[in-house]
Amino acid sequence: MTDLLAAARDLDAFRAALREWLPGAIPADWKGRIHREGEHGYLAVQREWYAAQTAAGLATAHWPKGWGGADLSLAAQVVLYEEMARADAPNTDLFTISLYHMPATLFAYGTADQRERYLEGARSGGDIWCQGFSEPGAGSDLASLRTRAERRGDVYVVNGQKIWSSYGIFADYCLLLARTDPGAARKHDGISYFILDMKSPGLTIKPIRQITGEAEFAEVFFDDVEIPAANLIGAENDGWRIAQSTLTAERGLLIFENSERLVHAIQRDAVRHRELLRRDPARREAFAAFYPRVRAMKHMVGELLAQIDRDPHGGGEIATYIKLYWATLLQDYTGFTAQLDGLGGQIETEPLRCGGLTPEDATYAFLKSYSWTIAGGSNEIMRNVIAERLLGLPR
Amino acid sequence: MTDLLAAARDLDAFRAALREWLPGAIPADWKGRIHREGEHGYLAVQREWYAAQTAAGLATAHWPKGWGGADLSLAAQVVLYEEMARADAPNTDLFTISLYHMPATLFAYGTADQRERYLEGARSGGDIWCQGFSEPGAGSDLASLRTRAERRGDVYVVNGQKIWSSYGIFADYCLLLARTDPGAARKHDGISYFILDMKSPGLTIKPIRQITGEAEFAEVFFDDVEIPAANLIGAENDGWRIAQSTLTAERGLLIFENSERLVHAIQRDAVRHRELLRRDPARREAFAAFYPRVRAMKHMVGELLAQIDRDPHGGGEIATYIKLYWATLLQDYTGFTAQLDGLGGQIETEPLRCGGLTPEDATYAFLKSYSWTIAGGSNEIMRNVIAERLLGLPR
Amino acid sequence: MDDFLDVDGLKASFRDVLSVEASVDTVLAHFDHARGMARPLWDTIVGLGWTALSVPEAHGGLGLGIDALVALYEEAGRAVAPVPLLSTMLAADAIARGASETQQANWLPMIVAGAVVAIDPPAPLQPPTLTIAPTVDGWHLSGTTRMLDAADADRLLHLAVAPDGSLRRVLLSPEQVEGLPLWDHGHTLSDIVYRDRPISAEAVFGTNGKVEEALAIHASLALAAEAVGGSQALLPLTIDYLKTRQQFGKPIGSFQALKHRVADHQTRLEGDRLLLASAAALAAADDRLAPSEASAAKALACANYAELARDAIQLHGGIGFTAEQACHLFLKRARLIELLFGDRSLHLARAASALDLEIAA
Amino acid sequence: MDDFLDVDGLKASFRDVLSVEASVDTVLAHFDHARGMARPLWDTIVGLGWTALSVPEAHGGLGLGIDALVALYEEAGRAVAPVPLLSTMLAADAIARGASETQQANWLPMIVAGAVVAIDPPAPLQPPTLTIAPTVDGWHLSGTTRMLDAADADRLLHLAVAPDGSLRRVLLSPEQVEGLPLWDHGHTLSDIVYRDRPISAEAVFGTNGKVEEALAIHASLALAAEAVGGSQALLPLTIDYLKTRQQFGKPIGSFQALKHRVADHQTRLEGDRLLLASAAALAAADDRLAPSEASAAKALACANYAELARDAIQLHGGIGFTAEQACHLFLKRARLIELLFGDRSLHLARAASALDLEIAA
Repeated sequence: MTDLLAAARDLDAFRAALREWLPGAIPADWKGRIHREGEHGYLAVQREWYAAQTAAGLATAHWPKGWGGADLSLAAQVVLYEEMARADAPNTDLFTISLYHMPATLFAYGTADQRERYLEGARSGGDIWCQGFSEPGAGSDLASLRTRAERRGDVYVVNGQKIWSSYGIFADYCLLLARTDPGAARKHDGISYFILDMKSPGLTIKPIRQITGEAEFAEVFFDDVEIPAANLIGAENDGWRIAQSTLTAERGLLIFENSERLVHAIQRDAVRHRELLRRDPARREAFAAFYPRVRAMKHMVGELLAQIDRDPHGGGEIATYIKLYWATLLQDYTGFTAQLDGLGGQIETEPLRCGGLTPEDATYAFLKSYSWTIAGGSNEIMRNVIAERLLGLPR
Repeated sequence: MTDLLAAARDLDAFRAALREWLPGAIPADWKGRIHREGEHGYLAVQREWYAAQTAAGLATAHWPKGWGGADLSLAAQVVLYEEMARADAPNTDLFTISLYHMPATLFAYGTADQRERYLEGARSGGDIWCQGFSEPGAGSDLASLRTRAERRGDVYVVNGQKIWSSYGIFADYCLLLARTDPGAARKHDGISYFILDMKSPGLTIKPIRQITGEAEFAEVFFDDVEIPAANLIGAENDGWRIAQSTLTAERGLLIFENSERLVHAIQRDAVRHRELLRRDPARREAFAAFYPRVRAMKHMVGELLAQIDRDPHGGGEIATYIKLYWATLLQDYTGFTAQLDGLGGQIETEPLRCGGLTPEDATYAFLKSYSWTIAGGSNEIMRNVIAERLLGLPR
Repeated sequence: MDDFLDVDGLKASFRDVLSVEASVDTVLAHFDHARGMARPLWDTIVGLGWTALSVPEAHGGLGLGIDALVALYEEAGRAVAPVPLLSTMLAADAIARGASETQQANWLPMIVAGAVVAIDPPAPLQPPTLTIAPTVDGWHLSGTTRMLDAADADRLLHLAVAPDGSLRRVLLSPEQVEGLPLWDHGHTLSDIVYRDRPISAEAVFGTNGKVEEALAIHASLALAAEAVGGSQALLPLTIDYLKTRQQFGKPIGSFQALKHRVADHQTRLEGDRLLLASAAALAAADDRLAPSEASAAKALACANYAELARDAIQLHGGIGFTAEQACHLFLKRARLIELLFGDRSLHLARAASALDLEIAA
Repeated sequence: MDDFLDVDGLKASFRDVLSVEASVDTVLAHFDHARGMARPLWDTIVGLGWTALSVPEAHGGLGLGIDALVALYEEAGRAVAPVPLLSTMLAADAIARGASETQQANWLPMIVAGAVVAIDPPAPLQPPTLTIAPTVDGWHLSGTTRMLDAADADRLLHLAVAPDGSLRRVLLSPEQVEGLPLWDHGHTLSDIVYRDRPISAEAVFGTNGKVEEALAIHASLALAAEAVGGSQALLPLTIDYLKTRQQFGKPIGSFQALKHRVADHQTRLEGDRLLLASAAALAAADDRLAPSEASAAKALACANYAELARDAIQLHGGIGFTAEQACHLFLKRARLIELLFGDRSLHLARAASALDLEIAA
């Protein structure tokens, strides 16, 4: 454990240490387990892998030293994610909010009590966090959310409905956006940010089954759910700003991880389909045409990380382009490779998850790609943002 | 002459007669002449070919019998255009308005005097007509035109500017839309339709050079140009309706002719590039992918003609789809084939015109394809029309 | 009889039935739990006599032509019907074209009565992977074949190459056939292995290039029709959603970027539809351009369907990504039939072969 | 010297000069009447020492590296400059890499001083079409070659195969060379034929796979840079037009369908730009991935440029179709460089060769 982090000051040494550590630490046959055991296998792999990383100090290594972290530099995190992708390790997407958005929010806006309680719960207790942002009537137009939180004495009483909460059915806690002042002049105002215990009475959580067969997302229904006032994050009605400011808490690393996985995936696909591509020049050229796009994607993310490294609040512009570039590239690429196996590529596979991009799961990956083209700002919203905010075209 | 038209009642006989007649009647080496002599050659070919068709009674065969026509059926006209395309004959685009829009307008809305004078001028005098519709500030938004025609006694005095008049620099007459009532409530009202003599004093005609090197289009400037009141077509302020109602005067035949030319062009291109396509499977497949689209286009136009044959005012919906389908297909196809010759395809050729689509002129045809994607309702306007008028999506 | 057939009326009746028996909710429910065919729907279809449609009258069928079948395939495509229609009707066609009178008399009434038959693809669309060798009193069948719908089938109609290079079709009762699930839950895929499996002479009939080409045309038209039908259902469904769903205070269908995409889909669909009609007419007339036109229709309609289906989910946003909404049915069917009975590449090559024909003419 | 070079500053100075000397109006005027290079612009460029940029200091040059050249190509691309920069600088590179000291001393100062040189493509991008055979006191050159800019050139730098299969570069003074006009009026194309043309030994030097590969990287980067530069000029020009042009009572840039297309172009351009930067850095570092990355950048940036330029005219509507507006300059340049020094197909194959390298690693 200390070995790995001790090495992290020298990136080459860190990389070498990781290469030594990873093969033994990655949950063995994790893809096979998920393919065979489905969601159960997925959860087991996530928890085992999170525990292994926690034991090695890696999971929260980017947290500050006083809080169970090691102040790991962005450069070292990049090495870590590079090596994870290279080793074809599962990601720990179940813990993304726990590891990035929750701590970033609490460090910046939380109370001492909140930090004390929830950071340690995530680090050593494996608490799973989700977000409660979108609503059925507020998707692309998120700020029009209507879930209501009314202050009554020491509690806020919440009524309404959330949707698209990733891992909502597994989560222990939720970062919740709810409207506390329906009379606010601008719809972005009058929204507050809460810590919600997912075991609260009055809460109903329903999985949303996706076209991939997974139920990664959940609907959450609020029927007079009480949230202690102590669970308010920051000031009342300041929630929109706080939530926005911590959206980029993962500092580009998640998209970096995905991009790296694609870099490795195109190599594995080239091997898997070598015979076909040799025989079929039209397919070979179409396949080759993805390679420059994969490289460009890699360099765009590299530029994002460089900008964030210079300025933690930087990179907003290139991040916007990257979101659209990545979503389009991933859908195009998986859509194409899924057809390379002929009818065999149509055989249903148990959803792999964990960020895996393997040739056998190409149709799954293709179907899953919509979570990039639709969620977190659909392609259409990104194009609006680029055209209007970045290029100055009139609304 | 009488032979050809006499045969027209039996379509097979008509086709046979045309196949016999065409080889000797088409201006010899017309492509070579235009390539060598440019615009001069183009005009000569157009006039010779128009004269030859007139001599055979073909040019105005679709006109009513009393007016120098032969009441040629749509089916026979289809055969005529099929054989023209098959023989790779030039079209007579210089005379399109003279042969279709002008007569259709005058038969429906013209005075006896107007008919008497202008129909015969076009038929035996070879008068060239153009349209004066678009203005610099009124392109896609045509109804917002501002060229002003003020009634002063027996004349209308016209001031303003027109643009994109096809063959405007060669034209003898113009079908002009101008605003006679600037106070009308709806911008579509208050517009009148005139016959303009292109030799009128106060008129300045400037060619617009295109990206192909041609000057097919013209700008027309009006400085107190006087038009006799007798040249008003229909009622004052009724011009928009009249012009709209004769837009389809050519009954789908022009798009049919173009579509037929593409059917033959893809065959000629397959021959010309046979060696390359054999060697290069990726290119071969990309080329082959155009073939279903060309066939679909052919059948869409067939459907349009069938609908028009059943109802002269029908076919509006399919015609809208066809415009967009054709413009896109033509630009894609020529854009692709123009690159098949490698750098050789970049060698500048004298604009061929006359509807010709030959492999040697692929880059010219590609550049020229914008006249389909932009003029006569741009692709964007067509998509709006389809979405809003045909599919009922909200404005 | 064909000349007097009211295909539009027939089509309307298919649609009426399927809009109830294979309603969106029914098919969604099927996709939710099942893998392979929907037996109740199949029973309904058989009960209505649709499996008799193209079977010769002499064998209990209606003897209708390809236009009636195309109408049926189109409506089945509209419903994303989870039934082995194409497999079975194509097998019936193969039998009617190649089998002996006795074989036809034995087999075709069985199909009319509802037997499900899986079939190896027509030879022009996929070279046979099975071989057949004569024995004293019959044949031995060997090799591996990958079949659609075999796990649901009462009979398998194979294609095998004899030692002299000639082609044979073989009708078998399947033994235990495992069905691999597909993303399209209306079908399954099976790998079937034979090693010197004895086959009686009665189960075998000769086929040839001409027959197999007719089957290839049949299959191509069927999939083009399925694509056109699916597109004709999915696009209005998407347009309706765009008219209803509100964001930023207005229906999202008022956003021009979405409008333009929908307009492009509809425009391409018009082309697909008319190309299919031409291909069906050429096939009915046994025109020499029929193989090319059928493949052109298959390649174009399936590619456009797949792209429409891909975009339809995007146009629906989050709800389109859920299993409870119908978009994914179309996407999964579209992705399957794009590859089924010859992929785009193969059909484009077949389509373009007409260029050589026309040039030679 | 390279390490201390302020490439951004250099680039800004290129842009400042070209925005005046190769302004849109100037280039439009050139396209209006000329075919081939703009001599006054070339003279300016030579006068400013830009042709000395990458020539070794020993021969009167500045000895700057590929990053400085890439900056120059990008700015020349931005202006759609009608000058034979790539031909000449690539020839200088070939000479500096392969020619003898004497030859370099004879030829490189000539290039610095403004000689225009046309060049046969680097061997990896196009197999040589000329052959060269030794004679008693020199060589005989034979064959046909198609060259860009040869009609404007003071010298031609050929590539020929010797009888033993080895490669030679040959520098000649051209005789009467006819230039075929191109749609891109800044260049011409020439077909040059030799039949046992005697060549003195002093005009010939050996080249090899390594040198030619370096030239292939140079050419690929140059065209990628030209594409990125052109896109970076054309896209803002188009956006400005969309902000200004009014139809239906508002700027057409407020129409969402147009916005989305522009957003896509800009997004792709961001990728092109960063891929080019990486390719240039790998080339400067002589990395083994440099050939692949340079070809990847060429293939991607040129394809995106051509598509942007195609759409830019459409976004401009009628005015974009006129010769007086600048769009067509970019379209014609984009269509030319998409094919120049290896088409997309060739560069994609070269790009993807890295997949094998990486897999092996």
